[in-house]
Order: sequence, then C-alpha cells, then structure tokens
Amino acid sequence: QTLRWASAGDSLTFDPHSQNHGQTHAVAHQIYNPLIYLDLDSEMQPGLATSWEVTDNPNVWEFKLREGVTFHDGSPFTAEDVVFSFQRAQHPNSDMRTLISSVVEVRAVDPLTVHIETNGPTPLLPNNLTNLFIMSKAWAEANNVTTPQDYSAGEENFAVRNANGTGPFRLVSRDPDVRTEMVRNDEYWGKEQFPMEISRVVLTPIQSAATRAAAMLSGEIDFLQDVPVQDINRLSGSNNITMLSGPENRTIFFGMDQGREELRTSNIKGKNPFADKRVREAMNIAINRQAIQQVVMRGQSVPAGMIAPSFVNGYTAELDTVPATDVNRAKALLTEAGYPDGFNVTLTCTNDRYVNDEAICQAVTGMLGQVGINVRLDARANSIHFAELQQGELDFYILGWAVPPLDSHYVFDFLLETKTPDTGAWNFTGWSNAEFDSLSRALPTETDLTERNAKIARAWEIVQDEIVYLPVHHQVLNWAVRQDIDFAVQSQNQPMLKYLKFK
Amino acid sequence: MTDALLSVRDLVVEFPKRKTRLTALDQVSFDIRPGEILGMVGESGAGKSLTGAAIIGLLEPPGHIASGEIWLGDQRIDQLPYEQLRRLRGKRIAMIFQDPLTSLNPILTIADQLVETIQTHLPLNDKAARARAIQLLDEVGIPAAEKRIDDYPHQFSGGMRQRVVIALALAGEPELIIADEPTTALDVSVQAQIIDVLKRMCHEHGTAVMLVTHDMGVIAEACDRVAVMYAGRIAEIGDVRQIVKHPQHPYTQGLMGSIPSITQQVDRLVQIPGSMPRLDAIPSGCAFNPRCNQRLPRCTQDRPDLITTDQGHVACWLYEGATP
Amino acid sequence: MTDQTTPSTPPTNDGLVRRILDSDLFYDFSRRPIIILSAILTLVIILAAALAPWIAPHTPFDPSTLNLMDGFTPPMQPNAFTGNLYWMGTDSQGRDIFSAILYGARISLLVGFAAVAFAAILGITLGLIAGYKGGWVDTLIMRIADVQLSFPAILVALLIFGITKSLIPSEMQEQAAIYVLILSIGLSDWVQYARTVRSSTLAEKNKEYVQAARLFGVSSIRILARHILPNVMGPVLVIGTIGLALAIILESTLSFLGVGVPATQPSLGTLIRVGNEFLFSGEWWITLFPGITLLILALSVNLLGDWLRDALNPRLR
Amino acid sequence: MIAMLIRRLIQAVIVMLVVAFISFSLFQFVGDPINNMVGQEASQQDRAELRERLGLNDPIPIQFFRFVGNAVKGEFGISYRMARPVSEVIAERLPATLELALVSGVLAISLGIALGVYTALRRDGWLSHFIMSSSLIGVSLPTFLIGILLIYVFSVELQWLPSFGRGETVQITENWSTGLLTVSGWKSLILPAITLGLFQLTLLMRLVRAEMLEVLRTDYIKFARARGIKQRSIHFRHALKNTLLPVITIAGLQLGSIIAFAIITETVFQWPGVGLLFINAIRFVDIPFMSAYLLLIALVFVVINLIVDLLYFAVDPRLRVVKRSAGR
Amino acid sequence: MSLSVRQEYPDMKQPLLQVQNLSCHFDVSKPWLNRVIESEPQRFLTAVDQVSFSVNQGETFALVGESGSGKSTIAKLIVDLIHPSSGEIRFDGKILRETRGEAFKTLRRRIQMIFQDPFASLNPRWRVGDIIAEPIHAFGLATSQAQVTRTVEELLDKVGLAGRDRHKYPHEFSGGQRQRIAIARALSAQPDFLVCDEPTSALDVSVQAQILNLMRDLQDEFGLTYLFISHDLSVVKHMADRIGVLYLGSMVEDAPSEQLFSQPAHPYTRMLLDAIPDHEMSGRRRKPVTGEIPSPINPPSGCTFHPRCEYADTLCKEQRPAVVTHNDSQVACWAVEQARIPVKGLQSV
Ligand SMILES: Nc1ncnc2c1ncn2[C@@H]1O[C@H](COP(=O)(O)OP(=O)(O)OP(=O)(O)O)[C@@H](O)[C@H]1O
Ligand SMILES: Nc1ncnc2c1ncn2[C@@H]1O[C@H](COP(=O)(O)OP(=O)(O)OP(=O)(O)O)[C@@H](O)[C@H]1O
Ligand SMILES: [Mg+2]
Ligand SMILES: [Mg+2]
Repeated sequence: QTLRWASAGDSLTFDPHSQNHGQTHAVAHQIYNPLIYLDLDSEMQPGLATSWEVTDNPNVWEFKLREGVTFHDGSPFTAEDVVFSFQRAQHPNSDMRTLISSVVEVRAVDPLTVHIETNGPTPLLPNNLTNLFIMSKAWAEANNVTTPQDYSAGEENFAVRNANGTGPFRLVSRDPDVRTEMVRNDEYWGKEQFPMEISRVVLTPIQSAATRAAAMLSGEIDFLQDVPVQDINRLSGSNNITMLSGPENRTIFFGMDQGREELRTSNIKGKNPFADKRVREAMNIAINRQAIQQVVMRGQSVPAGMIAPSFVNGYTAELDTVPATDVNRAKALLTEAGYPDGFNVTLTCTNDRYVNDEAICQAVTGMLGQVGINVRLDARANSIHFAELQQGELDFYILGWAVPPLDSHYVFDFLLETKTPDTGAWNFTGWSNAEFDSLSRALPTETDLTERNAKIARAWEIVQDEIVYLPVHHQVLNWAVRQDIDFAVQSQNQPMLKYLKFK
Repeated sequence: MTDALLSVRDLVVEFPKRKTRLTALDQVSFDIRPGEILGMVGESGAGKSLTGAAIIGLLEPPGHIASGEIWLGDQRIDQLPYEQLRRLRGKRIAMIFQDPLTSLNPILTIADQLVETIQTHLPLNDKAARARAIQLLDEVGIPAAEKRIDDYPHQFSGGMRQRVVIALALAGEPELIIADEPTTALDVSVQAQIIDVLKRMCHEHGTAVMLVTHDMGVIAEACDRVAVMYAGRIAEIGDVRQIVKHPQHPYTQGLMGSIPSITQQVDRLVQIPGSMPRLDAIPSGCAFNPRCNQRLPRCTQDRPDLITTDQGHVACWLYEGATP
Repeated sequence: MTDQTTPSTPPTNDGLVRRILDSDLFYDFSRRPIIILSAILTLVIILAAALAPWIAPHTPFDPSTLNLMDGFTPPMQPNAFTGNLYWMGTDSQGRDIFSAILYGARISLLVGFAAVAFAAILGITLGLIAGYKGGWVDTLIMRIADVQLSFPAILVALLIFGITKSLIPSEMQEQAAIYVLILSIGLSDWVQYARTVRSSTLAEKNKEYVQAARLFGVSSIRILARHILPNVMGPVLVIGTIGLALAIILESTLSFLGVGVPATQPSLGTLIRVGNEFLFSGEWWITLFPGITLLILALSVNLLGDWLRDALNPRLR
Repeated sequence: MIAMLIRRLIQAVIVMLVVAFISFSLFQFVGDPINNMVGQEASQQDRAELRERLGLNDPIPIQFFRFVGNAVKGEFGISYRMARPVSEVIAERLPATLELALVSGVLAISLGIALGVYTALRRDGWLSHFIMSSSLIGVSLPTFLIGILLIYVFSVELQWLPSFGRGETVQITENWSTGLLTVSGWKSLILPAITLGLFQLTLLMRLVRAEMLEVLRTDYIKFARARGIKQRSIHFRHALKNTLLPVITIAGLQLGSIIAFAIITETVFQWPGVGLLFINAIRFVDIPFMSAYLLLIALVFVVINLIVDLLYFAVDPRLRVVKRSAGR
Repeated sequence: MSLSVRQEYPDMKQPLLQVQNLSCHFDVSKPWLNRVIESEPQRFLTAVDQVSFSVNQGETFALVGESGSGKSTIAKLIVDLIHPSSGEIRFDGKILRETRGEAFKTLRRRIQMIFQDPFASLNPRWRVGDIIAEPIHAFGLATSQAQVTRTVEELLDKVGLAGRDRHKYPHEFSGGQRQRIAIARALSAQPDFLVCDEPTSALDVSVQAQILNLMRDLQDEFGLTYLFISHDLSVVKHMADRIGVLYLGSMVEDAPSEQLFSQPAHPYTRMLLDAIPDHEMSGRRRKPVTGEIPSPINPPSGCTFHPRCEYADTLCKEQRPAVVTHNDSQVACWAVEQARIPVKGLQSV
C-alpha cells in the first residue's frame, strides 16, 4: 500500500541534528528513531531505549537500549551509536544542542546501556530527547558526516539527502521541496508491534493552500497534513475523505515590547504605552477571541487565556479562561492610562507560518481599532519575521509556541525569563520580573514534583497578572486522510506512519 | 462588337459607406480589340485602376460591381465563381501593377515565381517551365537571364524588376494585359524602355493591352485608342490621334492644354479651374460641369451619355445631335 | 539657433465635440454595440472606483469599522450571527465585498493609470529623442530598451519589489507598495512606447512638414513637442489602452504572488488572491465578484484598445 | 554574416555584463551579505574576518570582476533560504521549468500560428470571430485565475488531471529528471502548459493574424492573385512565409517570457521549477538566488535572440545575399 | 506688414544665389565591424559633386536630371537643411553658414522652400491658419494676433483659397490646394528666393497647370527668384530662364532654357531631350535610352556618363571633363570640347 502524503512545507534536511524544525523531525521520525518518542496520545514511549531512570547519582540517567535493532544498512545498533549521536548533536553546527545543553557526558556502559550525565539534576531530561535521533556511528564515519550539516553556511553533506536509521521506513529518493520517497523497513524492530501497513510513502510538499485542498479533493493525495481550515468542511463533506482532528501542541499569542523607553512605530513619544499594564489589559479585553475562533478559524481553535496547551504540565483550565470582550472597559482603561485617543502601533505578523496567521492579525487590527488603538499591519514571510524578531526590532508581534517537553518550564525558559544570553531566548517583550525569574530558574533542578508544581503555578500567576502576552488560541490540528485510512492526529504534528492502518 | 476581346458594358462599381454608397465607377463602357492597346487617362481618382481591378475581379471589398457586364470574348466574367475566375487570371487576362518594387514577393526567387506561374497555366514539367521562364526573361530584355533567374527581386534595379513583372504577366500567354501605370514609378529614361518592351511583346504575341496611366506622353506614344475618364465616368473615347489633336470634351481639351509643351513657348498654361470632385460630392448632370467653360444650362441637370461622333465617342451635351 | 520671440497660439479646439461626432472614429464606434458596451462598462467602473468613498456602503480599508462576526456572509443572505445583509457578501474579515471591489478597483485603476502614464511619458520622451536625434543617442536608448525587453514585465516588477523590500524600512513598505507597483509596472512597459514612438518619429521627422519647420528656425524641442508629438500619439493611444489592461492584470498578478499592495488595502488582485483560498470551501463570492470585475474591466479596456487599433489603422479602413 | 554574429555576440556580452552588474548590485546594496551569512551571535571580529575572507573589503570593480568570474563558472554562492549552493538548486529545478516552458512554447507557437493564419484567412467566419473574442478573454484573465479555474474544473470537479506537481519523473542524467517519459508526467503537464501557454498563444495568434492580413494586402500578393496563382499557394507559400518573418522575433521573445511567466504557473500548480524558487526567493530576499535567476533569464533571452537572428538570416534572402549585391 | 511692399534691388541682373564647387558626400559605409571583417574601405556616396551655378535676381533657374542625380540634395544644401562637404553657397553675397544672429535669421527667412509632396509637407494636426502663421511667428513678422490673422487671410487669398479656409485642416483639401497652402506658408516668411523641389510632380496635369501659373503670377508680383527642380523637361522648359542638367551629382550642362532645348550640347542632355514623350504626336521620333543610371557610390571613372554615351572614347573613361563655357552656357564634356560632337555655335569658342 502506497501512502501519498502531502504537507505545506518540506523537511529541511535529513541530517537529524542539523535543524530543530517541526516538519523536519516529522519526516525524520519515519526513518530515524530517538531513544524515546511521543505516541499518538503524546505519551512517552520507548523507542530505541526500553527503559530509563535516574541512577543513584541524581545527575546521571541510565538508559537501557533495545536489543537486536539493526540500521537500514544492516549494521547492528549499539550504545556506541547513542554516544556518537549525542556528541554529534552537541556539535556547534547542531540546532539540537540547546535541548541537551545540560548534558555533560554520555557513556556507553555496555553495548545496551548508556549513562547520561548532566550538570545538575535534570528530571525532565527524557522530555528533551523525543526528537533526538540516533545515527549509525560506522555509517557516519564511512560517509564523512560525523559532524552535523552547517545549515546556515549552506553546507551539504552526505547525510542531507541520504539516511541510515533504525526507523520503520527507509529513504529511497529525495528531491528537496519536490518529492521524498520511502519504503517500509521490513527489518524494523517494531514490525510486529505496530500495524506497519504502508509499504511505500511518497511525500510531496504543496505550498499553496488551495492547491493542497484541491489535491486532496481530487484524490491525488491520501494523507494531508496541513489542511487549510476553510477547506475542512468541503473535505469532510467528501465521501472519500475522513478528517482527523485534535488539539495541537501550539498556542498563538501576541507579544508587546514593554521594556523600551519608547516604541519604534508609535506616535506616542517619550513613553511606551505597552509598559502600562492598563493598556495591556485594555488590549487583552479588546480582542474577541470567540469571533476569531468562529470566523477566522472556523471553529478549528481553542480560545486561549494562557500560552500553554492543555497537555502541558502547569496548565489549568482556570488560567486558560478567556477574558470577556469589553470594548467600553477597554476604552476606559486606555483613558485611564492616559491614552484617551488611543495610539498608533505596527503589528508585525507572519503570513505563512501559523494557521491563518495573517487573517488573525487583520482581525485583531480591527478589534484594537475599535478601542482606539490604531494598528498598522505588516505581514511578511516567517523567515523575515523571525530574523527581525530575534534582532529585537519589533514592537508588537505574533508568535506561536509549542511545548514539546510538555512542561511549563520550557515556556518560562524561552518566553518569559529575563532576556540574558542564557535565558529568555525568545523573550522580546522586555518584561523582567525578579520573583518570576527565581521561580523559573529553580525548576530544572527541583526534584520534588509537588514543590515544583507549586512553583509553576505561582509563576503562571505572575505572568497572567502582568498580562505579559496576549494569548489568542491553541491551534487545533487537522489532518485529512483517505476515507479507508485509520489514523489519528498527534499533537506534535508528527504523523507516526507506523501506526497507520487501512480499513 | 463581336470582334471585341474585352467588352465592358455599363459597369458600375460601388463602395458602401456610412449612410450612402459611393459610386466609384458609373456606367463605364468600352471595348478592347485583340492586339489593340487602349489607353486609360484621367486624373488621380478618376477610376482608372478600379476599372482594371473590376475586370480582373480583384476589387477590394467592400467595393463591388453593382451592375453592368464584362465580357471576355464570349464569356461573361463579372459573375464567375472564384475558382473559374482564378483560372482566367494570368491565363487570359494578366495585370501589371504600378510599383515594381512591391509587386514581387521578396522572399521567393524570380525562378520560383515565374515557374509557379507558368505551371499554373501551362502543363509543363519543372524543367520545361524553367526553360520557358528563362526564355521569357530573355524576351523582356533581362541580360544573362539564365544566371539571374535564381536571384531574388531585391537584387534587381527598378527597371529590371518591371521587366520581370512583365515577364510574369506574360507567363500564361494572356490575351489581355491590364497595365496599371507600369512606368509611373520609373525614370523618364527607363520609362521609354519599358513602354518599348510592352509594345513589342504585344505585337509579337498579339496581346491586347489596357494601359492605365495619367501620362499623356505615354498614351500618345503607345496607344491605339484612348479612353479619358473623369470622376468615375468615361468622358471620351477615341482614336489616340483624334484625342490628342482634336479633343472634343471640354475636359479633354483642358487636359491637353494644361500640359506644357516643349515645342511652343506659352506664357500661361491652359488651366481648368478647381479640381475633380470627390466621389461623395459629384455634381448632378455632367460631373465636369462646375469646371467647364462651355457649360450649357442642361449640363447641370442631365447626365450626358456617351454618344458617337465622327471623331469617336464623347459624353458631352455640346455634341448632342451628332450622328450616332 | 535663435528661438522665436512670439509664441504661436495653439490650434483652438472650438467645435471639438462636433468634430468628434463627425469623425469616422465616432461613426465606427456608434455602430458597434459591443464597443459601446465596453466603453460604458469601463466608464462605469472608473466612475464607481473614483467615487468609491461616496457610493460604497462601507469603508473596507478602515479595519476598525469591520465586524469580524460579519465574516463569510454569503451574498443576499443575512449573516448567521449579526443578521447583517450584504448583497455581494463579505470576506473573511467581514469586509463588504461590494465596497471592497469599489475600493480595490480604485487601487487597481490608480496603479494601472499611473503605471501607463509613467511608462508612456518615459517611453515617449526617450522614443522621441532616440528617433529625432539618431546616432549614438539612439543606439544607446534602443540598446537599453533591448536589455529591458529581455526582462519580462513580471520579472522586472518582482525584482524591483525584492529590492525595495529590503531597501525601504518595513514600516514604510505599505505606503511604498503602491508606488513600487507603479514604478515596476511602468518600468517594465516603457519600451513599447519608446519603440513605437521612435519608429513613428523616424517616419515623421523625414516628412517635409518637419523640414519646413526647420527652415523657419524652429528649435528641436519645439519641433518635437508641437510637430512630431501630436502625430505620433495615435499608436501611443492604442498601446496605452491595451497597456492599461495589461497593467491592471499585472498588478493583480503581483498582488496574487503576494508582492503587491497589502491585504488591509486590497486591490482587485489581492481580493482575488485572498478569496482564492476560499474557492473550494464554498465561499465563492469572495473571489468571484472581484474576479468578474477584473475580467470585465480588462476585457472592456482590451476591446476598446483592439477596436481603437483597428479603427486608427488606415490600412484596415 | 560573421560581422553580424560578432556584433550580436558583443551585444550579448554587454547585456550580460549589465545584468551581471545589476545582480552584483543586489549583493552590494541590498542588505549586508555578512548579516545574512552569520548568526545573530557572531561577534564583531568574526564579521570582520568573514568580510576579509570573502573579499568584501576589496574595491568594488575587483569584487565585480570576481563576481563575473564566479558567475561564468556557475558559482553564485549559497542560497540564504535553502542553504544550498544556488547553482545546484537551479540545476536541479531547471529541467522542470524548461520542460514546462518548452511544451507551452510549442503549444503557443504551433497553435498560435495555426489559429492566427486561420482567423486571418477566414476573417469573417463565425469561428474566427469566436476565436478572436475568446482570445480577448484569454488576455483579459490573469494567468493565475486561469490556472485556478482549470484546477477547479479538471482536477477537483472532473478529477481528470492532477492539480499539482510533475507526476512521475524519470532520472535521465544526474541532474536531469524528466516527466516527459511517463503517462503521469504528461498528465501533470497538461494543465500547467495550457495555463502558461495561453497568454502567449493568444498574443502570437493575434500577431500572426495582423501580420498575415497585412501581407495579404501587399502588392505582391495582389499580383500573385492577378496571375491566377492557386489560393492555397498564395496563402501558404507566398503569404505565410512573409508573415512568419517578423513573427520569428516576437516568437523568440515570447519563448523567453514564457520562462519568466512560469513563475505564476509554477506557483499555482506547485510545479517544482526555478520560478517557484524565485518567487520564494523574492519573499525571503534571497539575494544569491535572485541574482542567479536574473542572470539565467538574461542568458536565456540572449541565446534565444541569437538563435532568432541566425534564423532570420537563414530565412530572409534579403539579409542573406547582402554581400553579393553589395559587391556588384 | 503688407505683402505688396518689397525691397527693391538695384540691379535686377545681380546674382542672388551663387553656388561654387558645391559637393556633398554621404557616408554610406557599412558598420565599422563589417568593414573590418570584410576588409572593406569606408564608402561615400557622392550626391553632389563640384557643382557651380548662379541664379539671378528675379529669374528661374531649373535643375533637371534623372532620379538620384542630386537635385533634392542641392535644394536642401541651399536652404541649409544639410551641410555641404565642401564648396560654398552665397546668398546675396553672404555665406549663410558664416552669418550669425539677426543676419542669419534674416537670410534664413529670405530663402524658403516648397516641397514635392503636398501631403507630407503640411502637419496634419495643425489648422491651415496655424501652418501658414508659423513662419510669421518664428521670424517675428507680426506684432499682434490680429495682424497675423490678416496676413494669413491675405496670403490664402493670394494663392487662390478663401480666408476662412484657415480654420480647416489639411486633410480637407485636395493635393493642388495643399500645394497652394504650402506656397502661402513659404510666402508668409516674405522670402526673395524660393527653392521648389518638384512642386508639381505629385499633382495631376490639370492641377499642375494651376500651380505653375500661380507660381509665375507670384514671381511677377513679388519679384521672386526660383530654383526650380523637376525631372519633367517640358515643365522645366515652361518655367525656367536657365537650366542646369545634373548627372550623378555633377552639372553636365548649364544653359539658358531656349539654347538648351534648341542646341543641346552634352550627349546626356540630348538623350534626355530625346526621351521626352511626344504627347503632342508631332511625329518626333523618340530615341530609346540606353542603360541605367550607375550607382553613385561607385561612379564610373572619368566622365561619369561614359558608359551610356555613344561618343565616349578612352579619354572620357579616364579623365573628368573640364567645364567649357560657350556663349551663355557651360558644358562638361570631352566630346564637345574636342568637337567630336557638332554643336551649333560652339566652334567659336
Ligand atoms: N476602398 C475604397 N473605398 C472607397 N473609395 C475607394 C476605395 N478604393 C478606391 N476608391 C475611390 O475610387 C476612386 C477611383 O480610384 P482609382 O484607384 O481607380 O483611381 P485612379 O484613377 O487609378 O487614380 P490614380 O491615378 O491615383 O491611381 C477614387 O476616388 C478612390 O477614392
Ligand atoms: N541622407 C542621405 N544619405 C545617403 N544617401 C543619400 C542621402 N540623401 C540622398 N542620398 C543619395 O544621394 C543621391 C542624390 O539624391 P537626391 O535625393 O538629391 O536625388 P534627386 O535628384 O532629388 O532624385 P529624385 O528625382 O528621385 O528626387 C541619391 O543616390 C540618394 O540615394
Ligand atoms: Mg490608380
Ligand atoms: Mg528629389
């Protein structure tokens, strides 16, 4: 059975350690295995490791490896390969290195046991390993790919278009952005364990949403990953298509630069309106999340009050409640804050990254306009957006955040801690709160889970109270499959094709 | 009339215009006998070319023959279906246009054009047709015809090209050639040569020619008979000598007088006032009447028919009562 | 050369209306219902676009007046949430399609006219100079034209877009977008005018009326402006008309490719691009109505241009 | 002939140099290349070193010559967006674009000429009127709309033809994979080829028609009619050849613009060619790719123009025999 | 300004225009690269070659010759539309090209031209009134618009059109009428000297007669001097006092009109005279002309006429004949000089 699979974007590279990028991992999962992976229910499952636990030394984790696993080229999988892969992933060229920055050393204790030593107790280490793929040391050495591809320098190595994994499928041909073909790996260790009904996979990226929908409708595609929300009705209306949906691990929100003296794009000079909590609150209650959900997202989203989806540790329904839209109060708040006539600001937005991102921004532009905040919208490609965002040049921006480790600390660490070279990598709001920082920084080494959860709860309290970000919604994942396919969405948007069954 | 090769009877050619129809040729009648050269003179726009085009069936739409008859020998040719008319063209009636520079297809060799024309009308194989082509070129006075036959038109000078054009017209051995101003684009000196060639060919092949021109000199030199046209009508037809020496129609008289002479010196030329009317403003009665210095009252009302006088045929009320 | 001292008066235009009504052009025009229809449609669209702020029921370019809940209202059906009725429906943002079309046509036409004017002025000027001066000036201009010609309009436009995008600070890009569109479409189109005008100029300058003017010591500039220019405008008019249609289409194409005017101030092309995403999902009106407007506009203008070309071509008469 | 060729070549080189200069300027003036190459974290010193290493501190002319030298060797640097050598990416995608362009070009030229001749000869036939009117609709509808409509009708509703991609391809050489050898390849080609070719087709058709009508009015055609030459011969031997002479130039230019217009078609049909890459490059301001593409298009045009000129020479006797007649 | 008032010239026989050794070459070389590759020299077309003549005040001087003999080129040289390669043109004793300022403007005004094609010589977008008024404005000959209008109407009247015609456009007129407008325009500059380049060759004979008569009337009225160019010998005979015969850019014979027709000296002149069609059917035999005019780029050596000349001998092939003057005429022919051709009255030289 051949599966014709389409998505909006393509895997960037087959070098498993080069890029930390959703679709790249999604494709890699078919060919490579990590030690641990998240299944369709986002539960951690043994991959190449059969068990893992902290040793007596709280800084050392022990992983037991699966026995009898071979790579696609027939060579056996051993602890050496794991050691090698970790080292490779720690190379400066690797984009994965931040996920295992706490790892000090990886040791092969015996061929089926590895010890991972971290620079402190790291209770959540396994969570960070779900996208860390294991390569064959011998193969890498033979093909001179012991270091990851230097993506930004445009380097290409053998591993970019060739792959030798332990996964359920092996790579047959690869034409970037055009077509990737894989066949079933009959030697797969999980051959008996999983359905493994697909014999061949052809992956085609289709950029244009309309074409994507058309391709699915016309039956040229069996499995469509990025279903345009507007076409869901049409697709599910078709007899030959089944829609799969489920919550996605991604929340969409707006960030505001609160730290600057003065905004770059505002008519208000000498002070920063965003620095005033009343303004942020006014904005928060000016946004009609229900309307966005119903019209822009056509129901395919969950209005959000916090920037973490439900399956993340630290999530509570209470925190996630959406503030009621109240234009009058928003206006009153603005007046109170000293902006009776509102102010001007530019909202910078992607137009190719999140589901209906530009439309969401347009809608918000209108809603803020109604309370007097005159927003100018600037929508552009995500590469430019992120480049400028990372240079800290944006006043008001859209961002979406997924939490692969399924723990709030990941959100705090990246989005909320005070921006320093080591923390707050994606905190471009200029927001800084000492109490929050100390709470957050204590989390990684906090081994007492109750205490830890209490800290998380307190930290969220601060964030929510300060209205650091304006959450919009959690995305809902929609996949379309041919009617005779039995499959389910995975919240990471990583289809594990080995689970796919035909009716 | 039976001895006429071409007989045009009351030919009317019209152009439908906005609201009206322009009558470009109005009741034109004349004959050409075999071997005869009939000159057609008249001012620009008088309808000379249209007469030629109407005879060979090449009127450009929307122009069309509204009434009248054209007979070639015993065959009426003005209503022939396209294919029959085509067979006639080149074979029985040929036509030469004014500008030798544009009459030849620039991307076909002379041989291509000649051989095709010959084979269209005569059952000759390639070789024979080519031989005939060379012979034709020879006849019209192209030196080294054998060598030059494979040249392209642009490699010939104007005079030579007009000879090629004549050769092409003669290729089907037609009975009648309509030559529309064959020398106007050429120099005086070359003009004489071309007229000579044309005359010689006609005599040798017994071909009749309708020679359209507005040059009285050419007429006087080449023609047997002349038809003078004015505003789409024939003003006068007659023997060339008669017309030159004793023009009857006041228009012809004026025309002859307005040509400067090299034999006599005059201070002022005879001058016909005004100019030929446009087709949409042809006066009633005799078309010439507003310019005529011998106008009679009836000239403004009644249109004169072509009447036969002892010196020829003239359409003028002055000669009414002359013996038919 | 000495310039004349007394300026001559331009030919008076009295009886212009009468002359137009009398002309063959008008007669031909009056006999072709399709052309009359095209002219009327073009005129209606232009007028409607020009008067958009007065006749449009909504102001689609002001986001704060939009009610998102009005989004995706089908034509002639009340909105499920708000009960509002729009006779051409609304788009994803609750924008009234009819108003958006009026405003969008305004932008499309503005870009079209300005681009054509820009291309025409540039092309005519260069064409006149090249044709009249000849020599190396001519060679230079025509070589530049050749180079230009080897880059199809869309490519030139895309390039200019790419370049300005990184040159202009992003907060100015939105306002700049429309000028960039005009510039790029205009730049990609001037060659046609230059070539046509040049060849007409070459023909005209050797006509004896130009030589006569030179005999009177009339300056070159004046000869170009007063004698030659009016006589080369015929074909320019034709190219201009067809160019207008092309410019409108090019604008929509660029907007479709996502490099045109921003989605908050949609032109017809942007409307179609945005609506295109909703074609399969059943919201056909979002793309259909702007599409039809664009088609009618381009078709009418094309028909007019086509007719004008034939009507002005003496050889076809 | 040789002189013409040389002159043409010189002109071509100049054109290429001008375009190269524009491309080069892209690098120079559009953003700092260093910023695009190194990460956020790179230190000032790293940057300075990289500048030096890349020779960005050399005088502009030297940099330009180096750029031209590299371009001649096919080196355009690394695509910012795809992080791969531009030349490699282009080489990989060019076959798709060329195939598409070729098929639409052939379609446009053959049908364009055929329909143009037909409508010129049957000027007043209802079919001609129909063709002419629909051709106007063809030029009045933006290409992308046509593409979308075709997809809607033939892929979504009728499900006859694929809506995207190239279908099955066959690898011929390392860099050349073709869709022309498989049924699905051809099926995938139909809609994009029509979409891409339609505009050029109508343009050519109208041009051929106008040109043909013009030729049919010339004296030599009249003279040929007056000689009783058969209608067929007049139309196809006498008139057509003369018609096609000026059409060659335009057809050549059209072929060039087809490649450029492929941008739109490729976007709509997700056709994996260079056009699709280009539009993405524009969006991402991927300068190396933009400049390489620019040079590529210029090269295509220059080559086509050269071929057209040679063709002209071969076809038009007035050019061919210049030397002989001048020698008289 | 009034049209009837004219400056009087003291001596009517004073040459108004003197042309000396006038030559004009056009560079017709192939592009440089072609020349290099085909190793061809630069090539010049000698359109006018060492031509000298003078025109007296109030007279009509005619130039005849076959197509391409350089008639129009001389006309354009005289009115300064193109510049000579060598030689000089004096008008009223002054060299136009050397004068500056007001004097230049005045000279320029005094020499006007009438062109061959009445359809191309009037700007189709201008009204007749504006066309005729253009020189008036350009030379500043009127002080008020009313004066301009009056002058234009007077001029229209003079050339046989109505004053109200000034509101019309050229296309509303016939060829003959347009030529009248062109004449009126030339006259509006108040010239002394009119260069007429085949003013009637595009017209029908009946209209030609009108124009020729008009030109004569105007000459009488205004004391105009004409340089009259035509290839039609009978027209030339009718109009000219003196005739110059051009062949391949050189003046082969220059004689008073009657003398030229009664005693043509140069063989080429004879050939031309013989080629005049005998439209009066006086029975004069027309001699067939031999050969065609050679290319002016590669003119024959010696006397350029020798390939077509029945009197040519080796000297003619080798050397260019000098100009011989006899009576009132000049001839450039070896055969005449060596008396190989009997010419009446020439022996006396
Ligand atoms: N297509 C047309 N539409 C309208 N009128 C036409 C057309 N063709 C010719 N005529 C008119 O028919 C008349 C006769 O034209 P024709 O060409 O026969 O004149 P002609 O005597 O040959 O003149 P010329 O000496 O200029 O060649 C002219 O008045 C002309 O305007
Ligand atoms: N601008 C030019 N460049 C090159 N050659 C020219 C130019 N103008 C005229 N000639 C050539 O100069 C020669 C004389 O031309 P000119 O126009 O003076 O002849 P003409 O006697 O007036 O002929 P026609 O009777 O045909 O008007 C011709 O061979 C012509 O080709
Ligand atoms: Mg005629
Ligand atoms: Mg001349």
